[in-house]
Amino acid sequence: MDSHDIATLESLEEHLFSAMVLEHATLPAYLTALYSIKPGTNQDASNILRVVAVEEMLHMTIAANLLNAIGGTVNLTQTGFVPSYPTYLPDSIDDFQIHIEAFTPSALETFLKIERPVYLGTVQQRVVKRRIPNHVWCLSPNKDGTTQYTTIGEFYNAIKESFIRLEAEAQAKGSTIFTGDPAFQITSEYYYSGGGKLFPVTNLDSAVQAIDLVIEQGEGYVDEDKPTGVFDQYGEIAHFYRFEQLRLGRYYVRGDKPGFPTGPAIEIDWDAVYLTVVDPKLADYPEGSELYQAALNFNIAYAQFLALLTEAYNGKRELMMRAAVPAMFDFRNLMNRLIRNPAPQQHGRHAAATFEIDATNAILGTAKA
Amino acid sequence: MHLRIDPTRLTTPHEAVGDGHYDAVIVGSGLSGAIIAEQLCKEGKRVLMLEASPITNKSLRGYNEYVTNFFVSPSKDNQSPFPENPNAPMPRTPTLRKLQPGEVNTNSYIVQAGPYVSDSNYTRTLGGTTMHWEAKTPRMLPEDFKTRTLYDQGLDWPIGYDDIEPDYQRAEREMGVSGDVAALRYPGGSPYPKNYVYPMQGLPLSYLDHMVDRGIAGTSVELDGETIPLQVRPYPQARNGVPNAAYDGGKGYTPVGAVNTHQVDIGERCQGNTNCVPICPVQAKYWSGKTLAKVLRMNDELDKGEIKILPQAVASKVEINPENGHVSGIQVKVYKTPGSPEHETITVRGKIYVITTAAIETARLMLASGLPSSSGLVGRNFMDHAFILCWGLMPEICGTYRGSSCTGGILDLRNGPFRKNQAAFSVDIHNDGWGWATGSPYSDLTSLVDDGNLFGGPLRQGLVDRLSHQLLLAFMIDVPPSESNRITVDPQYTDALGNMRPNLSFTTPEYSMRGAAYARQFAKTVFSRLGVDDHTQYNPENYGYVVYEGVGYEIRGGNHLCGTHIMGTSKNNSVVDTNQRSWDHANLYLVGGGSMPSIGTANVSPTIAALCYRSARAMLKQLS
Amino acid sequence: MHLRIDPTRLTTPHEAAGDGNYDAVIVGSGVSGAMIAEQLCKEGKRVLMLEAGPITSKSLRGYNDYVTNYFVSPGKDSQAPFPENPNAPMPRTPLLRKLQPGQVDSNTYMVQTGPYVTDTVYSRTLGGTTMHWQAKTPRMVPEDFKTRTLYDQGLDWPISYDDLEPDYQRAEREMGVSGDVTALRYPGGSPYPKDYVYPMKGMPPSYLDQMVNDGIEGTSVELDGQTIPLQVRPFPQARNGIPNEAYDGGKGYTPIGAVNTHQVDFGERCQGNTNCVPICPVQAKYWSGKTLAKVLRMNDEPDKGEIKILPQAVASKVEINPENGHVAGIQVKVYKNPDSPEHETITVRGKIYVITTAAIETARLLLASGLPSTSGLVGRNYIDHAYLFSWGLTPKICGAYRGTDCISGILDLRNGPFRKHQAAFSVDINNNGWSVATSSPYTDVTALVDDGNLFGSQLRRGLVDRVSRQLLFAFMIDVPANESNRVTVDPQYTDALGNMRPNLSFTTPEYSMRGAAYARQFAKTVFSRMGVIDYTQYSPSNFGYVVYEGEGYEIHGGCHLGGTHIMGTNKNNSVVDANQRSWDHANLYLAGGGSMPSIGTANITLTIAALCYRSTRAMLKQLSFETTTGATIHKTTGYHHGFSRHCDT
Amino acid sequence: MNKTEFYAKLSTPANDPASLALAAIQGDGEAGTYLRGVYDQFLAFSVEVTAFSRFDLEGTGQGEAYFATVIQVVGYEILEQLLDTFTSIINQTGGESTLVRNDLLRRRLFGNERLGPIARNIVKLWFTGNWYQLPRNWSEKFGPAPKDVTFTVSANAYVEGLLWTTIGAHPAGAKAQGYGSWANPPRIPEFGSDAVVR
Repeated sequence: MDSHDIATLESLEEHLFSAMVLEHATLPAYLTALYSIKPGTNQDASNILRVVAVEEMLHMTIAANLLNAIGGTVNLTQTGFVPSYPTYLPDSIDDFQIHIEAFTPSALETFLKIERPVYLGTVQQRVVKRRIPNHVWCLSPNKDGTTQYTTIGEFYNAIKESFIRLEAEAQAKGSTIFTGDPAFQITSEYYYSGGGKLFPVTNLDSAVQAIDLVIEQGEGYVDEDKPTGVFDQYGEIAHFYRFEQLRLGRYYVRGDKPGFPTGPAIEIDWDAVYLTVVDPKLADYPEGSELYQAALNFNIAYAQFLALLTEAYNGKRELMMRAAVPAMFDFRNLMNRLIRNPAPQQHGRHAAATFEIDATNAILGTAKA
Repeated sequence: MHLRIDPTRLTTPHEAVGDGHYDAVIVGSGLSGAIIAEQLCKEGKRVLMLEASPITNKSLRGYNEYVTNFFVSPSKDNQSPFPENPNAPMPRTPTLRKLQPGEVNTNSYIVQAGPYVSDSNYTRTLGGTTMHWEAKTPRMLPEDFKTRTLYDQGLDWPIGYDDIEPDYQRAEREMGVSGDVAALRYPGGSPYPKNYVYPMQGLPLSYLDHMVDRGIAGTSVELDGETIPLQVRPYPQARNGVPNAAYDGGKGYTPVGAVNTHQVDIGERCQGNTNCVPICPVQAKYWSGKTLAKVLRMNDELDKGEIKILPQAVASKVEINPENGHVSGIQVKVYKTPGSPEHETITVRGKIYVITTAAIETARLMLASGLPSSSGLVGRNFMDHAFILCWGLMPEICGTYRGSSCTGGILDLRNGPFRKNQAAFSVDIHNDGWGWATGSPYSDLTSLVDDGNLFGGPLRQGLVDRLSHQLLLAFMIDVPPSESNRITVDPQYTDALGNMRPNLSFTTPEYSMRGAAYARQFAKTVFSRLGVDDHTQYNPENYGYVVYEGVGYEIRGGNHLCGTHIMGTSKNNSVVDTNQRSWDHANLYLVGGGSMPSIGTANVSPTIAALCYRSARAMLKQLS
Repeated sequence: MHLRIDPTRLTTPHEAAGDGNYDAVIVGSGVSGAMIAEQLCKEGKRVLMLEAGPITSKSLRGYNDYVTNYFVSPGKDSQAPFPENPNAPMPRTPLLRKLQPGQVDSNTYMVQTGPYVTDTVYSRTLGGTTMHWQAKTPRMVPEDFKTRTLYDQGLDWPISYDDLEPDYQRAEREMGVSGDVTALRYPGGSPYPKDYVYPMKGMPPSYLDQMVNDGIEGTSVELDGQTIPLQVRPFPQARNGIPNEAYDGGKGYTPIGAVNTHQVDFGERCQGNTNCVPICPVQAKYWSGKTLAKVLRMNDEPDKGEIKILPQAVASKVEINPENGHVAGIQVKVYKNPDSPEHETITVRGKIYVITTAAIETARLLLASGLPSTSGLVGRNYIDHAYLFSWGLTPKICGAYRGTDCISGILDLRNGPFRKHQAAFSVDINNNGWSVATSSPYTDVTALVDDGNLFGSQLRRGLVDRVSRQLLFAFMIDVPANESNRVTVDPQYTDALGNMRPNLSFTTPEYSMRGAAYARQFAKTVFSRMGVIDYTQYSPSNFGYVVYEGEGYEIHGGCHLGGTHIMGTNKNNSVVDANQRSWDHANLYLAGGGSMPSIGTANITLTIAALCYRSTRAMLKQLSFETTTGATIHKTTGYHHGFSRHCDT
Repeated sequence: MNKTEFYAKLSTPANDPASLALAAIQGDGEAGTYLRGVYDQFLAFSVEVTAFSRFDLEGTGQGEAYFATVIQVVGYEILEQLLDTFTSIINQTGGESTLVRNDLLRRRLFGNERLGPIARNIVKLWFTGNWYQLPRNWSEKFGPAPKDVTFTVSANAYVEGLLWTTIGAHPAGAKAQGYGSWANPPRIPEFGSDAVVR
C-alpha cells in the first residue's frame, strides 16, 4: 500500500467530500460561460455547455450517494466548499487555473483541460508535488496538502481502489462499509432529468459502477485494453469530446476516431458573447448599486441553495425536485440578468455572478450580529 | 435520442419509382405512419414513406427553428411554427371568418361551406400533427364504444374496449405516457387492468388545479336525477415525467428525450414550458419523430427491415386495378421547392398501401381519386370535438401561466345515464390562462396600457391582478357522427399543385349543443363555488358563434379529426373493417381517426395509436 | 307654487266642440304649448289646449306617482315614470332592436325603417318632454345660425343669433336658469350681452367635474392646425339654485318651486337627486307645469285671458279650407280611458292653430292630414343630436352618482374652423356614472353578484371600486339637416285609435360620424391625461351600432328633435317662416324644434322656448289685426266676440 | 456615428438594429456621448413607466433593441421630444410625490396626442417584446411610419418580456421553471410601493 492510498474510511469520506467540491467547482465556470452566450446564438455551444453542467451536477450527486452509502455526512455549507476563483485543478501536464469568465477560446481550452482523458497524458504517478498557494483548495490525498493527485482520473481511481480494499477488509470481518441509510440515496425520480443515470449505491458493485460512470462521462472510456472511444458503451459522448467538437468545428458521430469528427459542422460566433469581468468580486461593483445588490442576492440565494441541497442529501430527498430543481432554473434567470448588465468602470465588460459564498456568509453573519 | 435521416434514407422520385420491392407504401409521417412503419420494419419489411413537406428540419437545430418561428410570430397560433407551403397547404386559424347563411369561405385552405366554421387544423410536416398536439392521452371509456346500444346516440364500434385494451398499453409505452391510474377512476368503473401502471408517474397537478379542487372536492351536481360528485383529476399525458419503477412488472421505463442528428441530453423530463401547443421546445412531449428515430436505427440491424422516405411528395391519386379492385399504385406529385408549383408526377408501388394523412386529407385523397366507397361514406360522418370555453378570475392569485398547458381536469361527466339526453364532456383546467379564449396575456397587457392608461407600479399590479388570477375551463364535448357533416372535393377549389382542396360542411348537432348549454351552466356552478369572477363573453362576430335556445355560445374545434372513413361490420355501413382495411380495396389501409365511429370525450391520438398496432398485425399477416 | 287645474279649467269634448270663441287652439302642453298659452293669455286671449294624455296627475301627489312608477320600474328608462297608453303611445327604448339591412321594425310605436335605429323618445303626457328633460340650457352659438355660409355645412337660419338673443333672455327667466356667464366664454367669443347674468348663480361643479378639470386644465388638443385649450365649464341649467342678486338690473330673481294643488314649499333649490332624467323628484327642475300654473292663475285676473284644457284629446287631422288654404279646424279623437280605444271624434276650432307636439308628432299629424307642404319638406330634414359615450374608471374614487345628472362639460369644441370638415361637439361629464351606456349601477351589482360571485364585504368593496369611480363622457355631436332623414306615415302602421304612427328613416351623416370618430379619440386623449381606465365597448348587436372607417361605434339619440318643418326664407325652401307660421296655411303655427334648420351643439329646449316668444308676438299681431279689421278667418256656429269668464270664486 | 448616420443605417434592412444601437451608444467622441445620453434618458424613462429597475431592464438584454426599434419606426425627433418632455417633468417634480409626478406624466406625456401612443408602445415593448401598430388616427395626424406594423422585435425579445416576470410566470415555450414547479404557488416579485390597488 502506497502512502498516498486511502487507507481509512474516514479518509475515504474526506475524499468523497473532495469529489463533491471538485465536481461543483466546475459549475460556476461552465454556467457563466453558458449564460454569457447571447440568446439565440451559438446554439451548439450552448447545448454542450448545458449538458456538461447538468452532468457535473449529476456527478456531485453521485459523490453524495457514495458518501452517504458509507455512512458519511454531506455538508455543502461548510466553509471552503465553494472555492475562491480563480482556482486550480490538477492536470497531468501542467497546472492551470479555472476562471469564472465568458465563453471565449481560452475558456474553451480550460474546459478541455478540465475534462482531458488520462491516456492522452504521460501519467506515471498518482500524485505530484506542486507549488500551490496556501489558500487554494486542491485535490490532495493528505490533509496537509503537500502532494496532489496528478489527474482527476487518478483521484477517482484512488477512490475506487479504496472502496474495493476497504469493503474487502470489512467483508473479511463479516461486516460491510455500506452502512449508510438507503433512504438517503438520490435516484433518478428525484433528479432533474429522467434519464435513469442515477441509481442507489448500496454495495460495492453499485459503488464501482457509479465511479466508472463519473470517469467515463468526464474523460471518456478508460479501459486500458481498448483505445479510448469517443462514445461510451451506452452511446454517450464524453465531456472532453463534446468540447473538442467545438474546437474542431464538427460533431462526432458513431464510428468516428478521436480527433476526426465527421458529423454536421458547428460554427461558433465568438462575438455573440457578453464579455464579463474575469473572476468578478462584489468589490468590483459599486457598493450600494442595484448591480451590487443583485450580485449579493445571487450569492445569498446560492448559499441557501447549498443549504437546501445539504438537506436533500441528508434524507429529505424530495426537496431535490420540489425546491432544488426550481432553484437551478432560477439561477439561470439571475445569472442572465447579471451578465446582461454592463459593469461600471470595468472597461466595457459585463457583470457576472461572483460565487463568493464564504464571503457572503460572512457578510450575512456580520449583519446578523 | 439519435435521429438520423441521413441522405441514404431519403430517396428520390426516380429511385422510388424504380424500386418495385416495397412491402408497404405509407403516406404520411405522423403518429400512424411512424408507428406502422416501426411495426413493419421490426418484422423485416421494406417501407416507402411519403411525406408532403420538405425534410430539412430533421436536427435539433431545425426543431429549434420551429420554436423561433413561434417566438417571433405575433399571432402565435397553432401553425405559426410551420412555414407556409402552397404545395402542401394546411388550415390556419387566422384566415377564418364568420359565414353568413349560404356563404362559402374559400380563402382558407379548407373551403368552409358552413353553416358552422371549424377552426380545427392539422399539420402537414414531418411528424404531422404530433408537432402541435397537446399530448393529453386519456383512453376512451368502454361505454364510448357502444353509445348506440347504451344511449341511443351515435354509432357503435364493431369492436369493444376490451378488444383494444392491450393496444392502448402498447401505445402508452411507445408515446411514453405519464399518468396516475389510481386517480382515474372514471364514472362506470376503472377501465384499466388490475395493477396496470403508466410508464411514468403522473405529472404533478398545478397550483391552479389544487385551488380548483379545494373549491369543488366534496361537492356534486345533479343531472338527470343522478348525483355526480366532483373532483379534479390529473390527465395522463405523453410527456416525460418521473419513470414509474413498478411499470412493466417492475422493469421500469426509460424516457425518450429529444431527437437529434447528434447527441443531446434534453427533453427527458417536462420542465413546464407551458407551450405544449403549438410546440414543446425541449421535446419532452412525444412526437412521431421519436418513433421514426427507432425505425431509422433498425436500418442498421441485419434482421430488421428498411425505410426509405420520399420528401416533398404529395399523394394525388390512388390508382385502382379495375380487375380486382386492388390498389395498383399511388400517383405522387413531387415538387422541387415549396416556392414553386413545379413538380414531376410519379407512381409508386408496394404490396400494400397505408394512408395515414388524418381524417380530412385521407378523405380528400380518396374522393379526389373518385373512390367514395361502396357505402358512399368516404368523407361523411366527419367528427371533431366541440369545445366551449368559460373563463374568469379566481379570488386569489393562482399562478396561471405556469406548467404544461393542462395538467388536471374534471372527468366526472365523461359518462352517465344523462348521455341519453345530452352529450358528455371532459373539462380541462387550463394553466395557460385565457389565451385560447381572449388572446391573453397580450390582449390584457395592451388593454391595461392603452385603455387602462396604466404605467409603472399600477401597471405591474394590474398585470398581477389580471393575469395571475386567470382560470379557463375548456369543455371538450362529445360530438356524435352525422352523415351530413362531411368532407367533399370540388374541382373549382385546388391548391398550387392542382390537387383538389377539402371542402367542409359542418353543424354542431343539437345533442352536443345541449351538452354545451349544460357545460356553460356547469361552469357557472363551479365558478360560484370557487368565488370566480366570471368574464365569459361570446362574441356574435366570432366565426364559431352559435345561438342555441336563445343563448349564444362560441364553439371551437378540437383538432380531433375523425369519422370520414368509419369502421363497421360490412361494406354497406362503413368504409373500413376493424383492421382499418378498406372493404373495397383489399390491399389498402386507411389508418387514423377517420376510422373511428365515435370519439367520446377522449383526445383521439392514443386511440389512433392503439388502432395502429391492431392494423399492423393484420398487415403483417396479409404480407406473410 | 300653486298649480290648480280644477274641473272648471278642464273642458269636455262637447263643450270644446261647441265653443266657437277660442283665439287659439294649441295642441300640446309641453314647453311650447305652455309658453305660447302663457303669452297669449297674458294678452287676454282665449286658448283651448289639447292634451293627448289623461290629466289625473295634476297634484303633487300625482307628480309623486310618476316618481313612484320610476322607482318600481326595473328598466328605469326615460319613459318609465309614464304609464303605457295605447291611445297616445310614445317611443320607449327597451323595445328597440338592431335592424338588418332592409329590415323594418314596426314593433315600436315609432316604426323604424333604418338603416339606423334611434332611441330618441318624447313624452305624451301633461308637461310633454319637459317631464324628463335634462334641463341643460346652453344657448346655440352665433355661428350655428349660419353654418352653410361659414362652414359649407347644413342650412343657414333665416334669422340670426342677434335676432333671437332677447328671446333667449326671456326663456331663461321663464325656465329659471342657473348659470355662470363668465364661465361660458364659448369659442368665438361670448354671445351674451355685456353685464348679462342668469337668474340664478351657476351650479357648483361636481367633485368629478373638478377631478376632470384637474386632469385637463392647461392642456390642449390640436385640430386642423388650431390649438384648442381645454377646460371643464359648468352648463347653465333650468334648475333652481341660488338667485343672482345682480339679475335684471339688480332686481334679482325668485325661484319657482314645486307646483301643487295646495301650497307646498318645495323644489326651490336643487338637492342633487341625480335623477333629472327621467324625473326630478322635487321639481327643482323646470317643467312646463310651472308655466301652466301661471296661465291658470291668470284665469282669476280680469285683464288676462282664459285657458281651457281638453285632456285625452288626440289631434288626428288638420282640416283645411280648400278656398284659402286656412286651417278650418282640428279633428280630435277623445278617448274615454287609456285602456280602451273607445273614443268620440270632434272638431275644434279657433282663430289660429298652434301645433306644439314636437318634431315627430307634428310632422306625423301634418302628413296624416295630407299636408306635406308646398316644399314637400314636412317630415324631412329630421335632426337629432348623435350621442357617443366613452366611459371608464377614474384612478381614484370620484364620487359618481351624486349631483345633477350633468353639471359641467367640455365646451371648447363647440365651434372652430374644423367645422368645415367634421361635426362640432359638446362634452357632458355625467354625474350618474355609466348609467346611460351600460345601465349601471344595476348591471354592476348583478355582474358582481352573478358573474363575480361576490358577497359580503368583498361585494361592498367591489361596488366601491366599480361604481364610485365611474366617469362617462357623453359627446353631443352636431348633425346637419339632410332631407333623406325623415318622418313619414304609412296606413299599415296605426295606433289603437287608428292614427297613423310615425315612421322614421335615419342615418347619421358622414360629417357627424367624422365628429364621432374624433370624439372617441378625444376621449382617449383625455382619459390618458387623467389615468382613466377605458371601459368603452361598443356592441355590434346594439341597435345604435354603426361602423365608420372600419371602427364600430354606438350612436345614441339625443331626444333633441329638430328639423321636420324647418323655417326658411320662402315656401320653396321651408315649411314655416321665421315666426314658425306655415307658408301654406296662414293661421297655422308649427312651433317647436321642427322649425329649427340646425341644432348646433346646444340642447334645443332653450332655443325652442326662445322661438315661442318670437312666434307669440306674431300671433298676437295676427290676432289683433283680425280683431281691429273685424275680418274673420272662418265662421263657426256660436261664434261671438269677447268671452265669458268662468271664475269659481 | 452621429444620430443621422445611426438613423440612416437603421433604415437599411440588412443591419441588425440592436447591434447598431450598441455600436452607436458605445461610439467615440461627441456623437457617442450624445447618443449615450439619449439612451440613458430612454432607460430612465423606461424605469419610470415599467416600475422595473434599470438593472432589471438591462438584465433583459433588450434595451438597445427597443431603443433602435422606436427610432427605426417613428424616427429620432419624436423620441427626443418624448425624452425631453420626460426629463423636464422629472426636473420639475424633483422631491415631489409619485402621485404628483404621475399626474404630470399623464397630462403631458401619456395624454399628449403625439407622444402618448409612443410612450405606451415603449411600455408594451418592455412587457411583451412586441411593437404594436400605432392607432390609425395617429398615423393620419402625424404621418404614417413605414415600419409601423405589429411585429415581435426578436425571438429573444419575446422571451424577455417583463410581463412574465411581473406575474412570476415565464413566457410560453421558454424559461421553464422546472418539472413540477407549477404545483407551487407563484413567486411574484415585489416592486415599489407606489402601486395603487385597483
